[in-house]
Amino acid sequence: MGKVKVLLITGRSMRQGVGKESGKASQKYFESVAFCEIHPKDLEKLGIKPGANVKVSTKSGSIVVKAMPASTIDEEGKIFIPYGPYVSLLVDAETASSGMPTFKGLEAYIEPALEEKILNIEELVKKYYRGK
Amino acid sequence: MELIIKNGIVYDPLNGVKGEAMDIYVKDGKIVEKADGSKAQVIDATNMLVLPGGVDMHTHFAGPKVNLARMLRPEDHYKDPQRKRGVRRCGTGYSIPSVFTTGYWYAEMGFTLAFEAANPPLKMMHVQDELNDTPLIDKGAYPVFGNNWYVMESLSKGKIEECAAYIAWVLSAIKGYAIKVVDPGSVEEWKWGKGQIGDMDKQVENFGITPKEIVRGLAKVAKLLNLPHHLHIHTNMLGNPGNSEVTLETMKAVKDLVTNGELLIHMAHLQFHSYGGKEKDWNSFRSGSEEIMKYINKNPYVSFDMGQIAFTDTTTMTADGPFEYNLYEITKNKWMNADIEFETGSGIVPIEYKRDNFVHSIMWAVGLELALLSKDLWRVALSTDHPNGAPLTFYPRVISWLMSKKARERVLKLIPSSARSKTLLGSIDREFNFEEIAIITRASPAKLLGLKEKGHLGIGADADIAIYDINPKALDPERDYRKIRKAFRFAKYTIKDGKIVYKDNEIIEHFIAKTYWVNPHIREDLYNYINSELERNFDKYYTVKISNYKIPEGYLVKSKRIDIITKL
Amino acid sequence: MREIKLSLKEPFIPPLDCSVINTDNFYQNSLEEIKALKIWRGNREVSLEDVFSIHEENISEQGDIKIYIEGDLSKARRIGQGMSFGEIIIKGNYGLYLGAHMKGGKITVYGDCGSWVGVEMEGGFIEVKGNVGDYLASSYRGTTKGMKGGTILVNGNCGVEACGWMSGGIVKVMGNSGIFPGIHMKGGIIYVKGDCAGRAGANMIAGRVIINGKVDDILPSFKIEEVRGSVKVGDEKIEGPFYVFVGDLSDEGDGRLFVHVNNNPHLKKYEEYIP
Amino acid sequence: MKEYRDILCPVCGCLCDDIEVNVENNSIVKVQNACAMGASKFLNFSKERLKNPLMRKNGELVPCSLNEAIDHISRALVKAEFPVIYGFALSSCEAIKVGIELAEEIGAVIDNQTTVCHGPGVQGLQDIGQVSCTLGEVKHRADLIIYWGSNPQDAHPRHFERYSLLPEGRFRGGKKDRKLVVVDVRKTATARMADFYIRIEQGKDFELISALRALLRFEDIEQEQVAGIPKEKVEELAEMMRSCEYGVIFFGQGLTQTIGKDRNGDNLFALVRDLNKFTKFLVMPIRGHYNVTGSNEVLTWQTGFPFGVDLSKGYPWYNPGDTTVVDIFRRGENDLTLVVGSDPLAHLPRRATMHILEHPLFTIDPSMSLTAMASNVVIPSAFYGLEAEGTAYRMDGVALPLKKIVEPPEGILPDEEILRRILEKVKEIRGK
Repeated sequence: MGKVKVLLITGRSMRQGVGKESGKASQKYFESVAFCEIHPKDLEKLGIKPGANVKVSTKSGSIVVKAMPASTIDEEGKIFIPYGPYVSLLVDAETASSGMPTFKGLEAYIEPALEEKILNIEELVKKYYRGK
Repeated sequence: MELIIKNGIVYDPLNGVKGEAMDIYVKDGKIVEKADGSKAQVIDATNMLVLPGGVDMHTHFAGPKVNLARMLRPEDHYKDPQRKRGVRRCGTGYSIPSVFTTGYWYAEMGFTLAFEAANPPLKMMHVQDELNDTPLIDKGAYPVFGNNWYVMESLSKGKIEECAAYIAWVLSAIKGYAIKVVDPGSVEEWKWGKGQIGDMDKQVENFGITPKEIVRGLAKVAKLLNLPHHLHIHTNMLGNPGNSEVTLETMKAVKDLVTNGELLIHMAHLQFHSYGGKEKDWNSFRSGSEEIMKYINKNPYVSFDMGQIAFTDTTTMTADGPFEYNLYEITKNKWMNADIEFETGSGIVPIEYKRDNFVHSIMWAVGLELALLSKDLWRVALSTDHPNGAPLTFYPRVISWLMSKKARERVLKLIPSSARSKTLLGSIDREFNFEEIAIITRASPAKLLGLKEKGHLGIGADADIAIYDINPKALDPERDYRKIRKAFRFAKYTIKDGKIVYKDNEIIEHFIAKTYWVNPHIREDLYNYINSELERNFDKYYTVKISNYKIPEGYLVKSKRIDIITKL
Repeated sequence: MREIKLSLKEPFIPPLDCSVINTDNFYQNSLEEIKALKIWRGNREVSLEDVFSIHEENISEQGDIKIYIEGDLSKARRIGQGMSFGEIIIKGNYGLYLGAHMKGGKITVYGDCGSWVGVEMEGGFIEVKGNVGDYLASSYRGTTKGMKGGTILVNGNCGVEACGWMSGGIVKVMGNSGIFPGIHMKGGIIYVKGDCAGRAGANMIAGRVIINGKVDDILPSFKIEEVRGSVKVGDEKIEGPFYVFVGDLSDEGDGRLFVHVNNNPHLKKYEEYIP
Repeated sequence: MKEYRDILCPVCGCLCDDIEVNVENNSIVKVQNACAMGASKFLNFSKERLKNPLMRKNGELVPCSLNEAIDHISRALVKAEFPVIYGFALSSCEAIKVGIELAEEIGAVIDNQTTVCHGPGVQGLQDIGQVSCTLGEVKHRADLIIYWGSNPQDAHPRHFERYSLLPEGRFRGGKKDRKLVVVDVRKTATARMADFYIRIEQGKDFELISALRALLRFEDIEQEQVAGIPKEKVEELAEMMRSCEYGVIFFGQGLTQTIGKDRNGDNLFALVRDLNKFTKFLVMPIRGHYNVTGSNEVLTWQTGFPFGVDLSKGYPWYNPGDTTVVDIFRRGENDLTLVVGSDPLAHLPRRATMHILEHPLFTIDPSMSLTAMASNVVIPSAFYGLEAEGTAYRMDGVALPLKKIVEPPEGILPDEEILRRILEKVKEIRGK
């Protein structure tokens, strides 16, 4: 148990692509972006099972998402979260004057967050963007 | 709306007017015999030069490769920002101006018609998009066919009619104006990484046809289709030492097809094809203009545009993919390539023509020599092959070089003496007068394009008129070449479709003028045959559907369709 | 000597294009004319006076011109653009394009600067007491002409792509450098006293990139040439020893990359390749 | 029931134009030929959508009239000193033109999604150039296909089938005649199909490209490993590239969003350029949204620059890092944001976008997005390619016609018309 240091990769996935076409407020979209692919060995290190909630943190922020078994991550020490509002909380806004933030290869930490809830999209907007 | 241009000094070569002070009447966008003086707007053009609107028959200003060049070169734009002012939209130059700026620059120079010279049919919707956005000039586009699979296959089987029907189908489907050929055969081979074909009798790999056969076949097709403009060709070996032989061979290849003294072949940007010397030996590079012009002067079936260069930083762009690769190898500048499935290719390389460069300075002389050695200016058009030889804003400079030996000598003095000795220019005394300038910038290109309402100021012509603030009677172009330059760069008035669009350094109207295209009518059985062949095979050839390849006439903001009765 | 002092009246939201603030321009104008100079605040043209309070002091016959500017200038751009003489002193953090196309004179910033310091600079001297952003002494997009001449001294760190397309002049960074110092370099020298994040000298054709601190790795397109005792940066001699690499071979380059031996024991593996 | 053929799919940059759609009672009941993403859009687009303009009053978004919304936005635009207009990758070229005119009129920065997808590739192109082609060329000729940091099986599901690996071309008979190489940090669905999968160390693309380029110049590599790959394998890849007849690299955001960014594209284009000494080799970015290419094209032909264009001073200026949205947002320089068919709150770093909430934020979008949820005014728009026609550009620059196959809900206009009304209103206000 404890934190594991990883490289965070973000990108497209078919589910996210299908999910976004169903509408950003849809459950399908939520399910397609609020998760994190983790290598089985890293799950083991964290002492958690697939489906558990994990907290992912970078120097820019942290967010709780669902841990999923890896389908594309083929080595430990790497995690994948699809493009979307969850990973956007973790991405650095610096672009090295290129206009492009670094979406791939962010230094991140994962830790179990079994007690914490995953925000839905509306809650996320309220908490981070347009809180009343 | 009516307009009277009073007392200008008019040159209208097509109607034999040579510097007479006269009035011109305009009504509803046309030139008329008389207008109602009480209602008309009057421009006092006393002591001013009045010409028909300028016609640019070979320029690259819109479409996929032009836009790729724009994208490639932010540095070209940084140095030439164009501010928004009144109706004038903002934009950028310098050698690849944005669309609004292109239209304004033509208008500033008194040009009212320009033909985009090389376009892949598959990307013609992009071309039409940009033409739809280019203000104040009439325009049209030449799709390229010289490396098209259907063309090569039908011609290799000797099926001229089928090839003609196919081209008629394409021109009509995508709204093109003429048949353009670029480096026949070579571009297909370039798609396998091979270089330009210099042997006109060599078979193109996989297609069993030679470049010469492609040229001959397409010249026949243009005749069969009765197209208003004859075959427009950028022949093989562009830019290479000793290429004048290939150029002569290309012209000779179609000579026997002349039946009635007609024009048969237009040699595009001839400067780039008129070099002496030995292939690949740049030290042997010399002007080949004399032999080229000897042939053209004797053979009235050939016309050409100059492809003049000027010493500046500009951008080369052509469907001639293998040539651009060569140019990259020579300059090591940045290089774009864009091959187009089934049809053609293209490449882009920026270049700076330098006065102290042996090759560049000879190229500069060659372009001027071609025009100055011509005995029939009705087969010559001024061009810089914008922006290949120089940006279009250099036309006034080219005019001044043609009109003033002194202006030429100033440059000749500055080029390397080793280069000077490889040219004829120093020995040519000819200086064009205003009538001759009016021919090569207006009357001749309009005639070569087969546009009867363009390039002149006779009754019924389109009211496209340029008024320049110089008095041809009081000016000595030899001495005052700088005034010539200035006057032709910024007209006093430019009138398009009877409206004053530019006056005293201000763009005062922004509208989209006509887009010309041809609609050749062919026999129904032939049309049906081609249509079903294409429908059957389109998915094999292309990655788009045939219905999405066609462009409806309504897509053009202002369509000018020319229906043609063909020989098919 | 004219001394003109500008202090920022209040913070602002949009970027401020200050290209008129340069010594050549001020020198030709009276104080009243200077106050009336137009600058761009976002999409509005306002007078210099609207944004800065402006004073002129200490006029003597000798010397030329000094401009003092103070305030939070982190959204200001293009101060000292194209200047050819005199001096500008900025107290506070500063934004983008400091001394762009500068030809001569001196600019000193007591604070941090953003990106494109000395972009396409031709001559003169820039000193930044704090850190600078990316593209130090570099070029604009698509332009293959970076800094041509002059000297830049950065007391702090620099960001990525310092000295891109540089062809002449000297740049010294006393702190650390981001990735790609000397990218596409064609001449000139960059000296980084601290560490470099990597990819030093990428695509360089000629010139020198000198890293005194630690470098994680050398690009595979460089090959080692020798170990040298010291290297010169202008008239300053930097003591080594240095590994000297030649590159970038992927561009048939003949640039030199100097990396300090003592601070990079992990590069010892290269010694076996020394010809 | 109406049956439509040759319909364009308005989802990804593949812009497949062979979709068949059945429409009954103004509703799509059947879709053929589309991938899962496309089918999802055709069948679901009308479900979660906005039907009314919304305006924030007392902290809540409440319905308002279209005129009220346009009036509010226009007044704010006129007042703004540094507005940003962002989006357009899911719009038509005709709408983009109006967007540019509006930006010019009010002195705004106009940027599109290129900035966070293939912007770095464009910057690389501006240094080196790019050897490229249309997709049909690949279909007819390619015998070596490399996907580098791109995963079409997930993001462009029909890319293999229509354009690269599988189609039968004139000179190649499909998969049997082609070799597939995938360079990625993850074993993606695409990588699983590869004949040669190269798992590259995250963030080391530049090193691998440099090594390949040096090998092409017959230099030796003085390292045992490059980018986590044994030297022998790198040499094998170089040889494969050099000896193919016709190679093509499709690169994706694995390259553009990784450390090195524009220089990764720069070096990759140089690699492909160099390969043309030996054989024919080309490179093409795999573009994401269906008309992100079109938004580059239109912006380029009207202003000279493809994205991140600052028109605040009355002429176009471009410099990514200065004039791009993430940087402007992060520095907190803009005092108004107008979003057209994009969702920056969902996809841009929060550390940048949090600043735009301090100022007016307006969204034009067919459906509810995160950005719309947080906006001051939201105007619903019609879906291009479904409810409105227009032009879009495929990833290789082929322009194609988006078609209208169903009627939009009552009162819902396409972006082009909404923007035109805003432009007219802005002109009217300024005229006074």
